[in-house]
Amino acid sequence: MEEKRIGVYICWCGTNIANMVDVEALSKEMQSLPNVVISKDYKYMCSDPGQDIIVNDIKEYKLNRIVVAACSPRMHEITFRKALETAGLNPYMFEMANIREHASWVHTDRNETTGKARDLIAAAIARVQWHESLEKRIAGVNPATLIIGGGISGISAALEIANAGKQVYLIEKSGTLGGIAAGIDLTYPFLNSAKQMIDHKINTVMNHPMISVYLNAEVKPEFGKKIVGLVGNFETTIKSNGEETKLNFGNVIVATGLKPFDAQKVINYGYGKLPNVVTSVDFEKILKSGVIITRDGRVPKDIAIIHCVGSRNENYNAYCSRTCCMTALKYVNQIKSALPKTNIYDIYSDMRAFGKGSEELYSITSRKNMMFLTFDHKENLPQIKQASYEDPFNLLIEFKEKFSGESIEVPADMVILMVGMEAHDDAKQIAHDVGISLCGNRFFIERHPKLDPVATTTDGVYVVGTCQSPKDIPDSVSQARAAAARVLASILVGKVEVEVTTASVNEEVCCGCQTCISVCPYTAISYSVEDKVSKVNEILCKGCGTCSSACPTGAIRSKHFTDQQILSQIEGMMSASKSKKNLIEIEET
Amino acid sequence: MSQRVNLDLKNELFLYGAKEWNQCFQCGNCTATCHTTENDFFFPRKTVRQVLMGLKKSLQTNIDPWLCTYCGDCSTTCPRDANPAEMMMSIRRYLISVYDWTGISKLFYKSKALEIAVIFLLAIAVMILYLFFTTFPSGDNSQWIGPDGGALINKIAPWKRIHFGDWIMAGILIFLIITNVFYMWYKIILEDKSIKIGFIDYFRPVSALPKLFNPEKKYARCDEKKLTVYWILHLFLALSYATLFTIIVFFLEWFQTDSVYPIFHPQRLLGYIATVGLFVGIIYFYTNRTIKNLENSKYSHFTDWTFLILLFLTTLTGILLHFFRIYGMPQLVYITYLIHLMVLVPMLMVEVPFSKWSHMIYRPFSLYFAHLKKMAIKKQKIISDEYSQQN
Amino acid sequence: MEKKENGQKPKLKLAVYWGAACGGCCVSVLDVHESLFAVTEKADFVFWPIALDIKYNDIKAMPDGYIDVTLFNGAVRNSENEYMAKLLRDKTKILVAYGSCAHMGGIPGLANFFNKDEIFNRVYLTSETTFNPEQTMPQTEYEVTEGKLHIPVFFDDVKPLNHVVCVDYYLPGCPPKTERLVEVFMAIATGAQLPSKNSVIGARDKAQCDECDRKKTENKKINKILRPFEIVDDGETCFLEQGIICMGPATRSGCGNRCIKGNAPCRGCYGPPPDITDPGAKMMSALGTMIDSNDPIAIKEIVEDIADPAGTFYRFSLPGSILRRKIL
Amino acid sequence: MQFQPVIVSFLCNWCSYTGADLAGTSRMKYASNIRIIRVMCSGRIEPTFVLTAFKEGADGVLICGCHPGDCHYHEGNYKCLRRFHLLQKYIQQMGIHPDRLRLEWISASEGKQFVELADEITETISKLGPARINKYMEVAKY
Repeated sequence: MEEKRIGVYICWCGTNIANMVDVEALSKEMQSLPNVVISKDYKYMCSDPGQDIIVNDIKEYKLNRIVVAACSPRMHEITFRKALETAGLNPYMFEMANIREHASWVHTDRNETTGKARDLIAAAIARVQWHESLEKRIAGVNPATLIIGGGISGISAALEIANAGKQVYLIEKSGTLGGIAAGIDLTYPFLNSAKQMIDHKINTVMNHPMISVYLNAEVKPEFGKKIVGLVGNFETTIKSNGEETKLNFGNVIVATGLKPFDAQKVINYGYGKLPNVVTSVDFEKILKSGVIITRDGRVPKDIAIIHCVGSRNENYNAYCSRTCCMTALKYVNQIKSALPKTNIYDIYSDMRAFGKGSEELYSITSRKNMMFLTFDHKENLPQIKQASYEDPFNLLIEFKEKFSGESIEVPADMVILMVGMEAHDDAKQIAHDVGISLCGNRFFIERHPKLDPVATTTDGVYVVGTCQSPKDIPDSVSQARAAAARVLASILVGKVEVEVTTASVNEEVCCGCQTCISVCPYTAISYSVEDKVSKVNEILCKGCGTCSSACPTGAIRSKHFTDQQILSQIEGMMSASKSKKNLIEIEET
Repeated sequence: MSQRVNLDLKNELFLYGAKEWNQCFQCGNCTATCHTTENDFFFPRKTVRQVLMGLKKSLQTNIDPWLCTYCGDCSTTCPRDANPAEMMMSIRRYLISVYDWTGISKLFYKSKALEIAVIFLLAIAVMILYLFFTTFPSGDNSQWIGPDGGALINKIAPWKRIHFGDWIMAGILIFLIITNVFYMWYKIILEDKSIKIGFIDYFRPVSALPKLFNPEKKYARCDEKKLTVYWILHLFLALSYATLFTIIVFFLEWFQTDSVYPIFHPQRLLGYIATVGLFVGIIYFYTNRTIKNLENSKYSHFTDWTFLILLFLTTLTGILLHFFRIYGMPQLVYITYLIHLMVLVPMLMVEVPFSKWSHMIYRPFSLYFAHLKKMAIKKQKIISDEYSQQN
Repeated sequence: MEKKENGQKPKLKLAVYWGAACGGCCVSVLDVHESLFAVTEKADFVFWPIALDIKYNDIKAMPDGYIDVTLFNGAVRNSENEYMAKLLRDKTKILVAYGSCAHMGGIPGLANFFNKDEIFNRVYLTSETTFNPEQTMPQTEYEVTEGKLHIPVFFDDVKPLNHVVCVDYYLPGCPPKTERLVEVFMAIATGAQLPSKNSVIGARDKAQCDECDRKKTENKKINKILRPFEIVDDGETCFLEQGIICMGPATRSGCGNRCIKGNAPCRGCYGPPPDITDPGAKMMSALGTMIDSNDPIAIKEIVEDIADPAGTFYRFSLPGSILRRKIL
Repeated sequence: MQFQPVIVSFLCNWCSYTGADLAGTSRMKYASNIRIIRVMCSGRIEPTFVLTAFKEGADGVLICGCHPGDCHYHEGNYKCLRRFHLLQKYIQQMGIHPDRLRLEWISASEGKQFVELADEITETISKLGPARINKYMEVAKY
């Protein structure tokens, strides 16, 4: 066992950490810990000069283990590992103490925070003692890509990849491509026909040599899980129109799209009971049919549009669906051009006109002869009633107008409910199948809300379009193409680093009790009868470590998260806070 | 009781001058900048909203437009150029037509032609009466000229006869005005079920009367410094107008004399000051409306012009008449007097009850009513507070 | 037998001592049967309370490191055990913690669920069979005509040997399998290469299952935890798969599956395989994974079937485990 | 100076640790008693860790994983759940108050929930007072 020489580096992160943590004092203090050769603090460790400090010290002081106390490892672990590599040290001889997200940013008392930071750093130092160098493993990337969902996002991504000459498997649950966008008549803000746009794309996809489309397709579960493998080498079996096909692919793009909010949930609006209350989805159909008439075949004299149906309301969905406002204005324009005499009442909460051409659309529409009314989207929503027989109109909407405070009634022959977007009911299942996670609103979580909105926490799986968050067509398309670019890039590189922190079996100790086998979600562990021991397939293993904690003999070690490492992390952590703690208890007793 | 929205109201208001009605997105900027806004009066925003939503009832019982001084700050600061100030002006025109139970004013506002036609008809009617009741100074001039060189105007058009006509006209006008004001009171006070005003309450604001009857004062609060000039001139004009009106309607005998008094005689002096007041006012407002330098003169409804023009002509003929008289030119006196009446009468008959002029009555009364309302609201507050304190 | 040639080689000096023990370990030493001759040929017993009459002072008189090998069995329960442990440590070259009690505390270690007072109270006052009207309690000092009597101090908790002295080797088992003892002894006697200090000898690194010839599959799903008497064991399926808690997977082999061959689940007297500090914790972890439910309530119910987890998973290892005693 | 408990918490990398990070990036504030140790999955957490934490002087131990069904590794959190109940029973037998060991689900988006949890737990354990387990456990090292 070679001598352990640890270098400790504490980051100020400008003032982010230094304000709440006495960085200098800590770096002095850490100097005294066992095996710590050098301990420094610096304004920005992640900056190039910061990394250079580490690189040089490794060379100068022959350091073989590095601890950096800075931000979250989810942020910069990779950065510093690279630094270690450049210095010729194995990247896994590194441990990070998160004293920003978990200390300086979340606490208010400087002493306490410093104390906590001390514990965390001490823990990291104690842990890094037991780190071992792990060798990178490289796997090839299968150039094919699986795209789940044949909506506008899926199609766009498919074409992007296929046009680059790479195979695409496009699977669609329904019988046709195009998704929601195909059901739209005109698109806002420029009122172009969606049909022209989509049909063309669909045809290209259907006839594209590099795209194989599977309609009415579903993925068949294997070992309870539908898509097995990992970035670069996934595999699955899909069932399309009865026949099964086995697919191998390197990347997955999830473009499962959205589900319109079920307006029946809002009782006030009587959708489903009152025939002339229609959702935006229904109205698109009416528009496509070419003639705007009520269910009872009359030309509507008054049309009311109600916004935020199922959106921005705790009882339904708290979030904003982003597209409804502009769609409503689109309707106003379409109705006005079809039936100039018809009165239009736009009952909204806030007009959200972001994005190119939208504000313009709003101001143009607001000049039209129509009425904007506001309602409180949180409580006492409008009440839609059947009008009495003598009334010349069909429906009556009663509510308290927010701006004027007047309680008013709006006559209408037809009411259009602008329903919001929801995640699919089987979103959770899909997430499970491809191994990604859902946010509170059951949309898929991207890797980073700002810096990485396309990738997910599972390498090789990308989310695009409305399954990630409510979006309009341009946003969906650009996200889809961004994903395509990412996929092509990974194909171009041709190889991926495979999870190194896998589990491994110490066959000297393994007694073959086979407890571990059924534990593994990736079927990476198998029992070899001749050796009478379990063996781990390191390609399939994703390193969750559940097996090693299930192993009663301690034969399975999950690399980089060994018992030894974690236990000493705990001990290190406590030993730092012990002294303080005892003192307190003495005071008490 | 919930009111039904109505898209047509704003289209109707279009005829009264409102244009950019659909621009407003209720940011409330106007209310923020408005100097007249008080706790219980959120205007112009509230009023604009009523128009947009077509809440006829609320609008007709709304008093706010009358409290607006048209300083124009709201329009200059409106982010959507919805021009609330002009909206308020239009609503005032609308309200004038609402308060006018005869419905004539509505017709006038809606059709230029009709108004002009009526004006001409009245003019002709006046001419006929005039020709019938007066005598043309024919033959020897000397018999038409008095000892001190002035034309014997009472020989041409005896003041008694004119005065008689005046009284008839005044009678009609006063009747119309009073009935309209009553209708206004009905709309603003009675139809507003939210407040209760006891008989005695009507006499409480007497203390505040001077304040009430000088709406002009409010201009002082506006940012636009020009407006101080504006309201001084407007006040001058208004007073001059009032003076001359009273003189000719009630003291014609004293005013229309054969003998020419020295220049500093109150009759002449008063006449001159008033005339100057009118003249300066007219010119000032005319130029304003043409060069549109002030917010409140940017937009002119044709009724604004008719009033100005008629007033101008009246004044002009008045002046000529005066000089022809004192310099003893009976024939010219005869003719100018005729023209003078032919302009004056239609002006009064059309403008006073049915159009622009009537704001001279409604403004003060609105302030009075507003004061009553405020008091009533305060009273209710006190009561409700006590109530809530009790339990 | 070729050892005979080097007759001049001095005989090993052998000592066996018992702390808090049942005596089974000593008996297991006696169980060497014939091979006793092979032993005595190479060694003299210099100290063995149950077999020879030798006084503590004789040991005291010995020079340090005089004894070659001491087999210390039993846990450390009182001052006398501790004193002797320290004394023997000084006098011995190779101190072997012999048997589960010395290794990890063993059965006596279960006393760590109580403290001295509770135990005395139970033993001298409240137990059903006690008749103690004067409520006499053991005293550490007692005056008699001959003089002052000293009785060892009873500690609050039981300690394994390595909590009071430095131990060279551990020879686990309750009792250790005699064959193992002989092997170890012979190894020492013949001066064969011994494993690194502080390690377990006389047992294999692999766990029980490796030797266990019951049928084991990956299908270790437990819907109900049973105790051996609750089912008829088919004698061939893995106990765990039958829902019986068997410490086998977390226990070194070397005993030759004594219990399992006797159709009783392993209780873990041989202690954990290398790299494991706490067999009980490991076994809990493993067993937890086997529970076949994702519903908290159902899981609770299944867990409730384990009447006494601590006693089950730490039957032989409580004092040597992470939480070495109950917090009172 | 009143008693400041030390609470060792094991967070899974994908949900809970990210959630805790979110709390940080959104500058929410909570009691500084939580000491976070990152593991890839709550399924990796074994009794040994928890017991060691107690032995080393932790006044409480918090385990956080993804919500049931959301586990990044599909089932790990269930494994954790099962072990947890067994462990709960054991530590109670060893005289440790059940409230000192907690298992909670925190998703990547639940920074706020994590903050509330941290404060709530700190309060609970402060009420319980110091665990003093390490006192009992001290033994001479030979």
